[in-house]
Amino acid sequence: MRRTTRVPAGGSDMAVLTMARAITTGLAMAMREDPKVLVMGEDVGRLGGVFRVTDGLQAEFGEERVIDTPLAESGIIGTAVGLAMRGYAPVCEIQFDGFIFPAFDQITTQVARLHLRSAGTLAMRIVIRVPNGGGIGAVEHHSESPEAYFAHTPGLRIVTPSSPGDAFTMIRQAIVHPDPVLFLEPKRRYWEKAEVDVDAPLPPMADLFRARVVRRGSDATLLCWGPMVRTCLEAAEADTRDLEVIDARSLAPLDLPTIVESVTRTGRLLVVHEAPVTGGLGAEVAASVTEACFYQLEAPVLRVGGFSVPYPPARLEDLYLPDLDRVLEAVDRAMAY
Amino acid sequence: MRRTTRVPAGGSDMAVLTMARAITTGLAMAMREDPKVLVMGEDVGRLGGVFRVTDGLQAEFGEERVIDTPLAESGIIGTAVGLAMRGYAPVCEIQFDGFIFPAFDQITTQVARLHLRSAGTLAMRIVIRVPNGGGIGAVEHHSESPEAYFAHTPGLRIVTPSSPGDAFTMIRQAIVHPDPVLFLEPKRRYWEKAEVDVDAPLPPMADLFRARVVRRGSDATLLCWGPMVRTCLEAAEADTRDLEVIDARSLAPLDLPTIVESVTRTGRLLVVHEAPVTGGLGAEVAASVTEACFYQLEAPVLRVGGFSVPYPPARLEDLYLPDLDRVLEAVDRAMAY
Amino acid sequence: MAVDGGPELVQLLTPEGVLVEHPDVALVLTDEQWRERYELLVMVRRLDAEATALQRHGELGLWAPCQGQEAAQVGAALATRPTERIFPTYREHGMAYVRGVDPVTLLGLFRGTTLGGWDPADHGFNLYTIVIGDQTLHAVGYAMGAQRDGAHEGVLVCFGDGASSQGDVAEAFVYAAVNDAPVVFFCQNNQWAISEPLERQTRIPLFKRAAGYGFPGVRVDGNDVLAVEAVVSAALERARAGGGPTLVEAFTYRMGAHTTSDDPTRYRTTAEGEAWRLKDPIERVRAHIVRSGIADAAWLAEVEGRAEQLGEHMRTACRAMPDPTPTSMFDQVYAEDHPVMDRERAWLTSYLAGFTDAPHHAGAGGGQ
Amino acid sequence: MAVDGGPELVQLLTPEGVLVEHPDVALVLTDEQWRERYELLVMVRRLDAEATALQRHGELGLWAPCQGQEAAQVGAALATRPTERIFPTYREHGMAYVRGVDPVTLLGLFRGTTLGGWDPADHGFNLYTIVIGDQTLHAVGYAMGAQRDGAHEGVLVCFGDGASSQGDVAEAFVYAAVNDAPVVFFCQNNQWAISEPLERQTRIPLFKRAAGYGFPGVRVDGNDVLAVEAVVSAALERARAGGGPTLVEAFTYRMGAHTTSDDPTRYRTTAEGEAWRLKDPIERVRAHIVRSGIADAAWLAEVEGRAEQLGEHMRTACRAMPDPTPTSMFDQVYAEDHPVMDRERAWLTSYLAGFTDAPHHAGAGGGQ
Ligand SMILES: Cc1ncc(C[n+]2csc(CCOP(=O)(O)OP(=O)(O)O)c2C)c(N)n1
Ligand SMILES: Cc1ncc(C[n+]2csc(CCOP(=O)(O)OP(=O)(O)O)c2C)c(N)n1
Ligand SMILES: [Mg+2]
Ligand SMILES: [Mg+2]
Repeated sequence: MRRTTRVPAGGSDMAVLTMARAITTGLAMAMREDPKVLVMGEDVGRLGGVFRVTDGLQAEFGEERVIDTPLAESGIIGTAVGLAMRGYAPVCEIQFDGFIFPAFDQITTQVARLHLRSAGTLAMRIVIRVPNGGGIGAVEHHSESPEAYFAHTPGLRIVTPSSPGDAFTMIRQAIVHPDPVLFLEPKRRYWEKAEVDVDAPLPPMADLFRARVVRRGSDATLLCWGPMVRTCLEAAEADTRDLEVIDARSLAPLDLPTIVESVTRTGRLLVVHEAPVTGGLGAEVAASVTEACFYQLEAPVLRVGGFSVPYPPARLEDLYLPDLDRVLEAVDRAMAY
Repeated sequence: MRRTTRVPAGGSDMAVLTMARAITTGLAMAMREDPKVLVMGEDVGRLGGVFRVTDGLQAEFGEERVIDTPLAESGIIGTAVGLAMRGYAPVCEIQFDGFIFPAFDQITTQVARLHLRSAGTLAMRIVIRVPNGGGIGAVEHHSESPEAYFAHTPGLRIVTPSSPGDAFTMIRQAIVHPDPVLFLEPKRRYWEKAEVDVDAPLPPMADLFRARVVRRGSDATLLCWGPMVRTCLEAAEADTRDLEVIDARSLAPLDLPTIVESVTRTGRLLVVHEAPVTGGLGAEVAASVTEACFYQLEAPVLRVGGFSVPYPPARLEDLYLPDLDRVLEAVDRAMAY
Repeated sequence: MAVDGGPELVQLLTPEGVLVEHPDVALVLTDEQWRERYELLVMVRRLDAEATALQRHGELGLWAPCQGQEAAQVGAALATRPTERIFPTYREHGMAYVRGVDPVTLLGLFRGTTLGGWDPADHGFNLYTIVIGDQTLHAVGYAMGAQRDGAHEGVLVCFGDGASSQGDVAEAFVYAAVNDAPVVFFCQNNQWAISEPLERQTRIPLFKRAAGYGFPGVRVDGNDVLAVEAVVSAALERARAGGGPTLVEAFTYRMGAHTTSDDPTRYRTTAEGEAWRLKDPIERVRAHIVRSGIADAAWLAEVEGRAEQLGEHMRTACRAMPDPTPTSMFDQVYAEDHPVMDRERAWLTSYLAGFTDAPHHAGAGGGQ
Repeated sequence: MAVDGGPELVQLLTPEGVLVEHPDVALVLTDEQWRERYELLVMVRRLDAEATALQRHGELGLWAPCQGQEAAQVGAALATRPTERIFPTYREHGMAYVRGVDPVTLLGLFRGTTLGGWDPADHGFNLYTIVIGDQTLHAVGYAMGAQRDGAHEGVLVCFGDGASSQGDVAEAFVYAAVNDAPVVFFCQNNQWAISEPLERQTRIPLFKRAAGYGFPGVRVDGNDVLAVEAVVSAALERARAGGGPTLVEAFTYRMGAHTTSDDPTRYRTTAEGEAWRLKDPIERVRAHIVRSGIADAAWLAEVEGRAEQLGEHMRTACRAMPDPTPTSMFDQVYAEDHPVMDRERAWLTSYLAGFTDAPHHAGAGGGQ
């Protein structure tokens, strides 16, 4: 598991990186470019994080910029607020999705609101990185998908990459952005590799909040994000129907125009996510898109997601998580209307 | 503001009670019936709570059963979990909706899950009472409507009364119920009065999770809960169209059959709540009902709610909260399809 | 109910207005400084009374009075340098005043026209924080930032006796301790958290909490402006020099209601209030400066006149405060463009344009 | 990195296996009791090694080893009465064993077949709690219940050095202190919270934390089973008698990795491990009982044999553990009927029935 200490700097055009390493590379680049950028969290320093996403950063940037915090999540976020007030740009790691809840108060009542409360004078330039979702056979609290809680919290932005390339670009954009950004990292995709252009200039900020059509199709649209993008692409490839796949990328705000444009063409929409369906973000998508496309929809927007139960023991997770079969079963139902 | 210390016992059939007093009366009755029932929270004892809902309970039941806790919400819920493990039935008060977030971790990872984690052996017989919603001209954090967060959390039940009569019955049912129940009290309706039959026997538990058609109509259905029930009834009365009004009463689980039956008759549904529309519970209703009534709906389910911003300063709250005009404007839109 | 601060209480000016020596703590003021402190105390009390009256007249939805805590707030604020940041709760009107914040700025929050609305950088005075305890972590983070900047700055953060029970405050102690953060935790123990007496939060004096985290704790007479200034100055000096955090417990009393919505007669005795009235923070300074000839009746009357002007200013300016415009609620939620804000702002604009007369929204009602 | 517990460390049996006197703490064991303790320590180490091996062989997704902490766990558990509730973290395999919990029960959670799955009432042993610190509040609440029942019972709650930073743990201290709750906070300071050394959580010894909350704190040699039992017994006795909470810091060491997913070579030296190996909790007991003739080679071999049987039992039973049935995930989310559970259960049943072969779900993968 040991890797070299120093994070690859720019120089070579293309590098084959895992998603984890792509984020590391983006973080290192952001830290080199802006001395105000800090990394903080549990075990992010010497260990490099339990997923090694911050590996090498403390060696390069020192303990003052890569901070192993006490074991207290509210403290991580609360002190990050203070650092942001002082002009720093902390990138906080919450070790696992299930451990963000002790910080829920600081995130919802402080991080999300201080810009407004200060009449626009305070910038909450904070990124909260969260290894997100299931599929790695972990014990309880290590496989949650809490995005709906935060998407219902005005003042926050939420983005989530599905590929190493996006991960590399999006983490850098999130760090530059003046608003607080929740950055959800699909942990089961950490080890997937792809070519990443580490020299490409940072795209315009608006791109961060744009969904991407990752596969064109005409029979139905699959909207997904993070870990489910690969699942949906595999489902689309395996199926005889011509399925369009959209990677939402930004969950707050949602890029409705891109989704609506697609649904206008396909007439059918399925939203696929890992979180429990009840009250999940799929509901928001369904409600908004149905309002926008009432006469275009040939079937109700169907939601494919986790069941409405706490994330089950690992031996059941492959049944709990939407997979190729579950996605296609829902496509069958949508097509039957 | 002083009231008599002793809470009215049964005896007279009908009493005219405010909603606040109806809850007090229900609490007192539950405490008399079951010595395991405790009341705990900040200022619930000598003061009787900032809304006086627990007024007189400490005088009647003593400090061991009506506990003024330290100022720490995670502590309130966390110790309630332990008390429940020991066979007690704590009724916790969170002083205002905006102060539930420090307890978010204990609620979502412990209260909601311990029954399951213990393979059904532990009963989490906990009621969490929360004065809820806006409309009283309060300062920040005193007017939140956090129901969607909890409705997305498997393992919890959420109910909310809209009248003194329901408040009286539902608090008693919630206390008897073996599952954890979030009991949302529409604070701006605390002072509204109605006759309450304080001698009526407790209805079957299933009733707690049933929606109620509070006004029959044929043109469109307004689904609402808590503080919005009165608003919707007033809108329906003021309008020439024949509007049906349903009080959801239970937010988790939602009583979908009652809603679907109504929509099947009216063909149009509006969901009205105070929380921000984006990611609110209205989205879940819209998604579920659209799936169930795709061919019956003559218009998309429209959501009328708070704007997708933090609850604004009090001088703007009447604009922020759905009112008669906002509800009817949405009915106009629904009828225009 | 505690009235006596016990043997560890640091006091330099007795309730009778007599200067006393303390083995570890000392502060000598010039006559001018004594007058300045007296005037500040009087102005703060007046500010507070005026706001309470404005609430009674329906101009504010709520007010959280600081009566009784003027010395704690004035003394601590004076101990800071103007460049050093203060993190208040919702009751630090006295600190705001010392920092030069126009009291009218504070009123917006209580009138319901803003959620705070000032720029912390303007007077080095952070926004009021209502969720109990949250600001203690912000202050520690800010102090960690000061360390990284190489600034020899201290940070002052306020919280109450009730707040001492919150997990966030404990986490702030941990983060401050392990980072040697230059922060002074200033706890105004006013004996009550709404209706709950100190005994519901702790069994031992609060200043002792610090020892459990490895930094010093001091209990100071919170009604003694001199002692508070001296103790907080020393703590800040230590912080600036890299000595890390200190907890200062200012032993004081909330003379009034928790807020204007509260009715303290339900939970505490008038005898207690009487006992504390004898320790009034202003009376003792007046006694001292009059007795020692630092101030005469004419000057005292001048101060009253200036206090009256402040009240007048607040009344006029409060009544003149405009309601926020409807779409302002969308304007500063995000720092950059946001499609949902655009959509909802546009909707509300056209919705409101559809009314021939004003839509039926009234002003602010009650509140807690 | 701390290896030496300092002057306040309570020790009764040295690493060399020599009994020593302590001015305040004493415990005399019979030969039988010595043998019992030795055997428990050996069994727990074996249990732990076996589970670690099962993880390596792919039978478990994860394991959190307790090697090095056997004396702390066995000693503390023995100090409790069987009717008294223990609230563990996720590493208290030794306490579970003392309480008679079949180790196989624990494996379900790590194998991914359950989320815990046992009844706390069965052995007075609460469920493992993974979210750091949460269980401390549960224990305090439970103890408050015991008070209300008039039961003279103590409660033992475990947490780690890292957990000491969590706000919930501080709140548990507050609630316990103001209620005089009969709870013993048992902190196994194993020097590390994953990769973070104690210095990232506190600047002073952890047992001193208690003083800030007004109750006693003791540091005990966590590798000395006798001292731990003695200290925890005294603390529980105090709790039962109405004396309120105590914090016991067991100064020990996590000999292994944080979990089987962890690689401690990334963050700590082998020298540190070597230093701690000299303080091994089992070796010192063996030295004592052999030297003093309490046990002979034959008996030690018998114990090894029983440990081997335990390993065998775990291997066999673990491999035989069935996967949960698909719809079991809906069965105990609520105690009473729930329409969403019914709907989703029905859907899953019919969905699965639609497959001619088994749906393609594999077993558990990695984990942290
Ligand atoms: C997290 C949270 N819980 C509850 C409240 C409601 N509340 C407002 S002030 C207060 C008491 C605060 O007491 P203390 O900390 O002593 O400060 P004081 O008001 O006495 O200045 C309470 C319970 C709150 N604002 N935040
Ligand atoms: C709230 C929370 N944050 C983070 C984690 C991840 N995590 C699991 S164990 C651990 C370290 C715990 O250290 P300590 O309390 O010393 O106990 P030990 O593991 O050493 O027994 C961390 C950070 C968690 N389980 N819960
Ligand atoms: Mg107070
Ligand atoms: Mg540890």
